[in-house]
Amino acid sequence: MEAIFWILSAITVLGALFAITLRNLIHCVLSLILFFLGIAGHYFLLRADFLGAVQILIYIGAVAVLMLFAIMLTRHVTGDEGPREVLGGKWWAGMGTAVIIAGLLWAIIRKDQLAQILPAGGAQTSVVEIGKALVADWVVPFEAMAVLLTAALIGAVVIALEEVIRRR
Amino acid sequence: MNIPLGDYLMLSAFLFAIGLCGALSRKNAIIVLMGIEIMFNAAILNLIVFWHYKYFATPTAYIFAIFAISIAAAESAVGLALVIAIYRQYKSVDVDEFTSLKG
Amino acid sequence: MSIAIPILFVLSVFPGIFAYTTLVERKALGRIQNRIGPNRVGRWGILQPIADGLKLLIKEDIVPRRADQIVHFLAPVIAVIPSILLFSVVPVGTKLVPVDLNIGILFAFAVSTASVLALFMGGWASRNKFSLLGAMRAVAQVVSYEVPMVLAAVAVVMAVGSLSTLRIARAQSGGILNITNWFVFRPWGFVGFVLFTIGAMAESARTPFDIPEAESEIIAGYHTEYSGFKFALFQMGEYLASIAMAGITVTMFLGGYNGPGSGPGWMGGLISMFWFFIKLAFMIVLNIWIRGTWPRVRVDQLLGFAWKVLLPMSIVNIVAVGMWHYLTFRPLAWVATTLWLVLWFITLSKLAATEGVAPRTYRYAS
Amino acid sequence: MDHTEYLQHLAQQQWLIPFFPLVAAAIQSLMKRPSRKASGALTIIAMGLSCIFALRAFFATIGSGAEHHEVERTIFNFTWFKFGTTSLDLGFILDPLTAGMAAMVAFVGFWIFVNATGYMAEDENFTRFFCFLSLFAASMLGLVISNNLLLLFMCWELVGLCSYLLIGFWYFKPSAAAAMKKAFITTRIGDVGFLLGIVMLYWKTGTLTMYTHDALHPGALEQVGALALRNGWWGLSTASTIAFLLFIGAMGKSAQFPLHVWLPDAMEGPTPVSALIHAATMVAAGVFMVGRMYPLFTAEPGSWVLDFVMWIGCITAVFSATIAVAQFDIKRVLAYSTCSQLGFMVMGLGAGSLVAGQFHLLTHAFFKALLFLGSGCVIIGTHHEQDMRKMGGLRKYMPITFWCYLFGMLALSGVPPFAGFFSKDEILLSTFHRNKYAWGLATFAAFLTAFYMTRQMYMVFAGKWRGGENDHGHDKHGKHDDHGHGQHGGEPHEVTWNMWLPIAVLSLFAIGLGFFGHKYGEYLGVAGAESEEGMAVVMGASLAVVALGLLLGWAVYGRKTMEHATDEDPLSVALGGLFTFLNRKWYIDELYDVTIIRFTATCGVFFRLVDKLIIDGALHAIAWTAWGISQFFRWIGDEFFINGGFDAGCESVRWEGKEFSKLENGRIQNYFRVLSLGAAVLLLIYFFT
Repeated sequence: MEAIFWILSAITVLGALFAITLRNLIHCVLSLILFFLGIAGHYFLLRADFLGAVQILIYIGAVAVLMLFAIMLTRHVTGDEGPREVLGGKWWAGMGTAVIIAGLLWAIIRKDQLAQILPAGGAQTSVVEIGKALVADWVVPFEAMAVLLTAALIGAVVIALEEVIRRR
Repeated sequence: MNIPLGDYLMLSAFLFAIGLCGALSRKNAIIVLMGIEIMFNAAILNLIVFWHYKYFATPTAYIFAIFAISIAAAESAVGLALVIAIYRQYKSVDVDEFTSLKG
Repeated sequence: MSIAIPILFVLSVFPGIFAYTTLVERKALGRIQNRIGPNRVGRWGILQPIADGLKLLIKEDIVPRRADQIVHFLAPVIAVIPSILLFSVVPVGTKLVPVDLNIGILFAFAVSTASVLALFMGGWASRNKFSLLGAMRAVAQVVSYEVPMVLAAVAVVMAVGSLSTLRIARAQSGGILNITNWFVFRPWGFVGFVLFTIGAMAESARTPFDIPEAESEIIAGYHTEYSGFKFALFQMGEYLASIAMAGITVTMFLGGYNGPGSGPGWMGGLISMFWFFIKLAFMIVLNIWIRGTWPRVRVDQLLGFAWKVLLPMSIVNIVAVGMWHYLTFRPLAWVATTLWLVLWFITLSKLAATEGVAPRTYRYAS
Repeated sequence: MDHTEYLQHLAQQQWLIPFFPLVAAAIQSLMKRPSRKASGALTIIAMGLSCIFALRAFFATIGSGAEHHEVERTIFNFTWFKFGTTSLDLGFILDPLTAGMAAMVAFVGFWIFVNATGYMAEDENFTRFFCFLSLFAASMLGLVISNNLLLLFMCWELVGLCSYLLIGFWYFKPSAAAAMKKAFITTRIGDVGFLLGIVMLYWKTGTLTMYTHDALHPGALEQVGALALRNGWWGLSTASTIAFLLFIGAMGKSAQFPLHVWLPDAMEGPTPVSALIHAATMVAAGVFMVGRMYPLFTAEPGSWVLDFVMWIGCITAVFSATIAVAQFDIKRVLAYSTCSQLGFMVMGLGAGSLVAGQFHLLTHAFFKALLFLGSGCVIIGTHHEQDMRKMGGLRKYMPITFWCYLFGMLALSGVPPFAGFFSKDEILLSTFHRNKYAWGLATFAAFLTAFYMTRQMYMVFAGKWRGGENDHGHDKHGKHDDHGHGQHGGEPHEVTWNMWLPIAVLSLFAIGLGFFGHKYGEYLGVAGAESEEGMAVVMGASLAVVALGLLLGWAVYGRKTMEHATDEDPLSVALGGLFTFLNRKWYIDELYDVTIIRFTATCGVFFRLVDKLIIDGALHAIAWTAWGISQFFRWIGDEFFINGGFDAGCESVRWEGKEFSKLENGRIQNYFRVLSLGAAVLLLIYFFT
């Protein structure tokens, strides 16, 4: 199990690193997908099967594909290299901040001695329970989520279709 | 499984930092969005880790994670639509060039 | 032992089925087009798949010079993996279930989603405009058709109360000769079956939904620049996905392994495998038949059909399952759900028909 | 099934009353191709159904109250949804107050809808109109039946929304668009108070359900005893504080001074809308809400809240009546009269008589709806003419309308056998007991009411038809608007049956409803609380002023009717500048312009100045100080060295300003970076604590 954890962690971290450092945008998205896969693997390892499947379905099936489309729609020539200058003007500021935050989180985790805690164990939450909780106790957030997704859907369509509306 | 909680938290902290770094220093708006997605995922991973280690029998954290994933998906859909709209306007996706709100 | 047999079975039997599906397809298409089809290698061309395989293995592997080498190499490999993973949740017989995941159906959809990546990677890495066009078409198509497909499956999941494919198959046992409880013999099940079959066909990019590789428009779509064994892998992935989808269709709607004589014992287990493969063969032949006899749809029609007809219909179907669940008096449930579905079908076809046949309008490319 | 069970059953089915109009609205909003007949029929059938249910509930409650001489209140509560452990309850109530109000709203609404099919017959957006109208009726009925402040507030806001949509129904007219905004914003000001009241009630009692009939979890109104003992704000008990806040909401909705300004402008909407919303039901919502929450108002004896309510009502009554005297638009007269009558109701409530206020609400709804629909008939009959100076002699052309209008006018003026007399008299009586000055003012308002209604009758129906004259040039009033018909010169004509039938039916109620005043008191279960003392004085005085008003009206307008549309109003001749003052509505709108709106604008200017003084000023101050000091040092001879140093200081200040303004560079990543740095600082703090 430990071995699986370390392999998955390596995949995840490398995927994330490549996603933000590679020059070619398509390669970035592909390594982002690797990262998503790694996270899904972690979910399976943590016995959150349902969430793992949802992760693959939503992130790889929808979000990554959306990103691919966005890249395709925002490039003049397909498949050429990205902008000549990959990093923004203040990249050192971003990296510095990220390093500081990582270091601090690391320190806090050390300090709070979270390392000693081991899994609680017990019966797994079944999909049926999740479904029941979703439509019984959490029905209002659930409906709010439905409204949010509908709004996002309509909003995204409207924003992206702007040109057509203007043309009419 | 005998992986201590701390290892998982480290992992998600590093992933978060990587995502933050990407969101802060890349020029391309899509990569910035990708960085934000990485941060989202790190946070959700944290949720699930705590669920697994402490609240395994209750579905609350799980449902929270599902909501977080849905919100992240909605966010990225709208964000990418905005990127496309902005691209039409500026013919560029370089975040350094979007300075209409300059004070 | 317990898990090794099913895995070996999946890895040995289904590629064989793939090989002979290609033969059957060529023969059947030949008949439909009034010609004979392959008949040279072995009697009735029975060794043709082996010859094909050998030929593709020893053929030169050509990679375009400006192609993205790594991605170009990875794409066909990735194309095959999800297709094989799909088989892991298909219960082949009462004694032969590869993995009984409690999220089986969801897993299947998650995995089949991933196949779109391979198409995109292949198309994009080739540095060929036809490849890229094919890839984009494939992505749009798969993403669009996945939604009604998942919703059609939700109907079944609602009726059974479980995501596990094994539980779904078990829920369809019993009745007269183990037949009458198949979900296809319910109003919502029938509609779901049609929706799911269409969705599956589009998802695996088969005619009439094969615009990602439409020869007359974009040569061969995303695998234009592939040859040799990589091409074979692409074909294999595509066929395996199609067969696996047929298997899932069988499990969800056509009663899975259930049939006269199937049961829990060894004998019953063998009979159940027999029935499963009979149904699988039926689905495969249905696919081939449709491929041979239907014209290809246009890309805008394709997407319009998914969003304007299939999607509303699958949502309506979910409501029908709800009605079925709550109307415990069966004759009433039959009448009510049938009426509901038929009325919506008529409405939707009217609404979709009002647009008529019009010349295509271009939104982004003009 | 015994009676209690039957009532329980009915309370459970209260939701059916608003249900039908709601469904009608939903269907019409989805209708693909607008069909006049289908839409009209659907609306009227839905309203008829809900009317049947409302009447059923009404008759069921009649039997109960009279026997026991106490309020029989049946409730039905249910859980709407749960957040984790907190649950939100909703509920319906069935008691005489609700049943009577619901029956009135549904019944009057039904006839208004029938009339509207005639009034709107030629409008393009027939379906949209009836959709909004149905939605309005549904939300009003929902407001009436709710046993929960949350549900009540939701319906309250829906009513506001519908009124916004309907006032601006002809949104292409700039005046209508302005009126809709005005109505919405003005009532919203009141709603802030209402919402504050609701929040405070929830804070203090932990529930928004009014009645639960459960000793363990008492409803909000069942805890008023406890609330009255706790200290609130402004020297009031908690109960009175909440009551005061709620009343602010009622002031907005029921158009009480000083939030009345929206109601007259709301006459920009189609006339059935005016009848339904701005006479019969919506404005009644405020009064009804006060009646519903009445236990809170009366919980603390001797608080100033009731006095406040009474005086606001009194001021509104007199104030609006004076304005109504000098208006020329037929609907505006009625609008100000509505304001004034609402003032009466509020005054009655403030004087401590729930029955008086609520009964006047009911009778007023009938005859005011009648008058508005009648004015609608007149407007249609005269081809969309609203200016009374261009009418006249319509009695000859529109006999049915004339007689119905006459009954409505007599009822409103408070002539004895008609409905208005009894209900207004009760209010005056209870005011008389409470405060003699308020009573005197109210009696004056009653006099004005009789006078301006007589004026209207003579101007519209008596004399000769003045509409045929040329209508250019002398349009002092500026209210001239035609709806593109271009047939102003046409002869007036009687309206079709679907327009006069409703007013005929309503006029029956305007005649007869007054006799049930005493019965209504019993019905509400608070009969006998009124003392009969002073009855003779009050009745005598009101009879006298009504007679005086009618006589004066006859004297000014009846003896010699106007000959031409351009003639000056006889009253205007008599009163001169005062008339203009009244015609311009006491310049209240102008007052608001120069006070509140100007104030807001001034605030803007002020803050800009602050900006200049503090931001720029700081920099200037530094520079000037530096300059001053350097002058000082130069003066003592150390010119070069120190001066140069301070120059550098000034330079550095300027440089810093420039650098800091760079922070606001519109680059999202920069903001993000700062945000992350802030997060890092927070983490650092967390780490060291």
